[in-house]
Amino acid sequence: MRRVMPFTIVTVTGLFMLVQYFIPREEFEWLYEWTLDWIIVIGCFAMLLGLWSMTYVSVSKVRRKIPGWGYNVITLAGLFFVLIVGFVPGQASLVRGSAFMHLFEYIYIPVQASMFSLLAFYIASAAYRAFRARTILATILLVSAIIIMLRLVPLGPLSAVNQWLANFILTVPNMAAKRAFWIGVGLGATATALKIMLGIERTYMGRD
Amino acid sequence: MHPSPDIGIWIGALLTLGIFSFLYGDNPYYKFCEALFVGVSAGHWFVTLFWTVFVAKLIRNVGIGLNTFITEGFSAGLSDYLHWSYIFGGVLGFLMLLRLFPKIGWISRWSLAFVVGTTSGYFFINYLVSNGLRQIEKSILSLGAEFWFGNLILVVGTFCGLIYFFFSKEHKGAFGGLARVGIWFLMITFGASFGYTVMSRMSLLIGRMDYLFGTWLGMIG
Amino acid sequence: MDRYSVKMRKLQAFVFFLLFSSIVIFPPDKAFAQEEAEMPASPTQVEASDTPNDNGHSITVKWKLSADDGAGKNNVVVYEVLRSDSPEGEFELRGMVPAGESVFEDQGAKDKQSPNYLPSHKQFYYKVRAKGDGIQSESLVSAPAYAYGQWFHTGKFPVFVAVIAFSAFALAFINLARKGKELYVRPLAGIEAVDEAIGRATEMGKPILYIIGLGSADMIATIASFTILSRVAKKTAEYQTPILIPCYDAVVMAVAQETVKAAYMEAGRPDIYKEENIFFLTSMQFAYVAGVNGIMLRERPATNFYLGKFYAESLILAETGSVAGSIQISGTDEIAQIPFFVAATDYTLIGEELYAASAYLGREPVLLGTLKGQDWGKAVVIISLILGAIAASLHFQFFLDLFRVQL
Amino acid sequence: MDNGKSNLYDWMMNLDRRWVYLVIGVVVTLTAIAPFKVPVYVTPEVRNIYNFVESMEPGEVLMIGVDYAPEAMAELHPMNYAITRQCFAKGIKLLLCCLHQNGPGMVEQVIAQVSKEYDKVNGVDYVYLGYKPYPAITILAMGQNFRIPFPEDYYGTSLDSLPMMRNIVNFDNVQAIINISAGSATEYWINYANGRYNAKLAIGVTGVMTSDYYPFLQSGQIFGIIGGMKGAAEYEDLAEKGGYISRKKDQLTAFKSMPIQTTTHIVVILFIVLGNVGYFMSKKVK
Repeated sequence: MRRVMPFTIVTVTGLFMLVQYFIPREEFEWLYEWTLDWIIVIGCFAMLLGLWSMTYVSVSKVRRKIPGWGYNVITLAGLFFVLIVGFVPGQASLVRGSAFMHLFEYIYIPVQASMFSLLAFYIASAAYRAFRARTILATILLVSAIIIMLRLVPLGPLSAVNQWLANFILTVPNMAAKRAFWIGVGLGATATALKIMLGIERTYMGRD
Repeated sequence: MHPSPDIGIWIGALLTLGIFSFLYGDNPYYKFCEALFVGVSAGHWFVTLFWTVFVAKLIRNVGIGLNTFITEGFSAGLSDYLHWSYIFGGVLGFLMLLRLFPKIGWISRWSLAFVVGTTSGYFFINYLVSNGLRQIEKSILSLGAEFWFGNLILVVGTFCGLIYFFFSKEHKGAFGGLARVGIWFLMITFGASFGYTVMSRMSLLIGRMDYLFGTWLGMIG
Repeated sequence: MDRYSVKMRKLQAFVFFLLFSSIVIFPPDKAFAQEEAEMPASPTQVEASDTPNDNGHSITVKWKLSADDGAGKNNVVVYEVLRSDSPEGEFELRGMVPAGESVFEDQGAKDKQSPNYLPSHKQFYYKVRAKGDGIQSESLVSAPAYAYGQWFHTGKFPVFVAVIAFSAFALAFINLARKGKELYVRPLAGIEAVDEAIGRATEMGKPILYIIGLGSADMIATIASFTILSRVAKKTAEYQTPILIPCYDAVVMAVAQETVKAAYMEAGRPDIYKEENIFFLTSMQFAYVAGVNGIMLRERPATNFYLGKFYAESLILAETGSVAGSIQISGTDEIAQIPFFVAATDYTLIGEELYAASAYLGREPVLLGTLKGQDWGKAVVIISLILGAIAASLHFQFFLDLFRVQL
Repeated sequence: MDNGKSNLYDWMMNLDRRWVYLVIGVVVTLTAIAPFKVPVYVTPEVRNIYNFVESMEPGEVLMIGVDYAPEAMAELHPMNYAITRQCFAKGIKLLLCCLHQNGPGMVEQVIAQVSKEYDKVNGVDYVYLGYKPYPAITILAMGQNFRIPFPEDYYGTSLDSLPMMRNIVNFDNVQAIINISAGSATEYWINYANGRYNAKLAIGVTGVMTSDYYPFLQSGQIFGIIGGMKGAAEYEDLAEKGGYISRKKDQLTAFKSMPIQTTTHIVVILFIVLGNVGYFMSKKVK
């Protein structure tokens, strides 16, 4: 019961999703939308699970006074402050201008944007430290990157040549490589999906 | 230089500087911003999911289903399966929560099985059609058309790329040569996308600079 | 509808327009203008049938063009299609089609409340009206027809063939592998380094950091990562090196815990399995990266694995990892992140190589079998690519249509 | 071996990352505060679009399909403003539609501001059709007749009562379509608007998407691409030379941020070259 049932569910739901693609009848269309909605609902519960695990870890760190527990207090404070501001006003909290949305605008967005802009610094340091022309392949990657980047640098007469080269790279080899990559990934992913559906691939379920 | 009066902008700017301080090194100012962000983001994510999914989909649908049962009697209620059927989604979701109790934790595997089964069926078709068939359809190019040179390289490039991703044969001799050309094409493409990403990351930094020097301190613009 | 027939239709419309305007601008003789406009001949053979390949709620109406459309008096401007519940009943206008066209799809809605609701399995009668300027003539009423959903979408036949062929290849090779046939898989640079990397961690007495990426448990890249994690965990059990797995997704965390526990049991060391080393950090992209950075700088792991679905944060992980001086093995099927992994980590599994790595590492017959199935699939693609190029340059339309999929 | 040489490269190689960050930080701040005018090399794919709009007669209609949300505003608003100002200055009529669910606000923002600048009248000089979900179906329907998916415009007035829409039925009555997008709708514009109805189509997309659409330029399905911030800056440069937008009124937003892109790119390229020179030299010394 504990071992067999999950894998029968996987095979049944997998084959159903496969078969319904070919059957345009209305009932199957409705079943398709209905199952996808279920998965979103289950995802919501999984989120609750994750939140519980995070709170449990933070609280245990604070109770045992592990060095740096002060930051866990701040995380818990931030978490519960948002939960209170998010739940008390009910659904209205999602409306623009509510306290919950202000928190989102003045804490979440600036930090997220700053994190992303860190990438500009990291790309510069990767360019200097990690970006070595060790092998022929790395050299090709290097030269191609520089040609594309030179489009932004005014080179006077040279710009036209560089522009033509960049245009050629973007039009022809670029598309060919992406197609080969997509076909490869496509077949690989299809094979893995088949293994899961037929219960051959079981690691994601773990064994005990 | 006229800094903005809005307290929210000040909080955002101070947090931005906190995150940038990580560039210098892991410091308490950064750790504070990180911890606050971790808490706020997890809370935000859960509240949004709670209202938009848990309430909007589960509670609302089950509510409609129930009152059709109450108002229009049992048979009409049954036919309105569109709504009350969401209860199964709720039940499976609840089973997921049982993971917390080791004794009956195994039951949560059923909902996990439902999620993984459905998405694997969806992925099987999706990847086969959009990555497989559609890409093949687009890669078949005529070599007689006016832009035949470009097409020739496109076909050769895709062909060699596929050879590189071939796992049943050692990359040696002529076969190895073709695979080498394939990885060359891949490396040119990766170089091009690296070049592009530098531009988009720099524009993100420019956006932050506008926020700090413009919106916050009002020095430029 | 590919470009070829679109050009034909444009040609027809243009020729017709030319013909029509030439009559209006230079009338053959004065007499024609005074004569009262005559009624165009009515369209004939009106047939209605269910629109194929759909979920019902739509009926296609076909008819033979009116004799005065494009010839004869040539004064048909538009055709109006009318529908009613019974032959004598009151007909309502369903749509208009310009002259020269003889097909109309009466598309209804499937939602009962919508005004345009067209129930399946309900008899409908159609007639077509050829309209000149003001004067019109109607066809006879068509035989009844009703809309219904088909059981098989003929437009998706190429996909059906592909599904059957692909599954057959994979299952055939799995059976071969199960019967013990030796299946060759070429070595993958990234994966060969796994043993050496774990050995290094053990010598230095430092933990191993395994990042499963931001994907959810059902994503193909994450599942491939689970398979590799299960073998890496078996090695860390044997070498008794701690393995740290900060997780981004609650379900992934649950599965990772079970995978590692099972691997430790298989290696006969359930006692040193520590569940708290596999924990949920946060489900926000950059909070997660910030947290992982902190771990890297504090724990200084000897080896970092980045295998799974990665997005913009991949460069931060790889860069911080190189600062902490660890060996880094990366692999993802997100094409936009591969350049950073190639630039900043020691070994990178590119796209499909990530999927192949699990087969290569475990050498399990089943995984090798499906990998062979994939390779054969690729062989078919390569052959059809070459044949396609030849067919396209010699304009064999038939071959190209084989791959056309109507959704 | 000369000891001085080898430790110079070792020092270069193990330079602390924070110097690299400092250099980028200083370069960006300096260019932000004292921006200098950097000439932008205008690519043919942007010039084609500008020249086409330039060749249109007053009274002719240009359609702009806007499919982006606030996140892509930084890259796509500049090109949207530049094209709209050029059209209104030349008396070209605009037909606008939106296929992204949180995009309607973007269109309204641009058209409200620019129509005030050139005092253009809604319904006479421009029509905004509004938003409909399912881009593929909407474009297919618009190819038959705009009135099928959009019986009324964004503000609720029926299309037939708008003077400008009198002789406009479908894509054949529009000189060209420019699709300014950050997402998936571009694919439908190409496959359906151009593929099925042969409408003359050009696109303006975010930087990251640009490389994926060059093959469509080569195959002739689209006649131009405005790629990201750089493309927008090129278009603004042309529009400024044409006298449609002016630096004084701060109407060159993309162009204004170009100097920072240029300086940071020069720095990144120098880092790559320096890093590799250091690497090869130190290898040769060992």
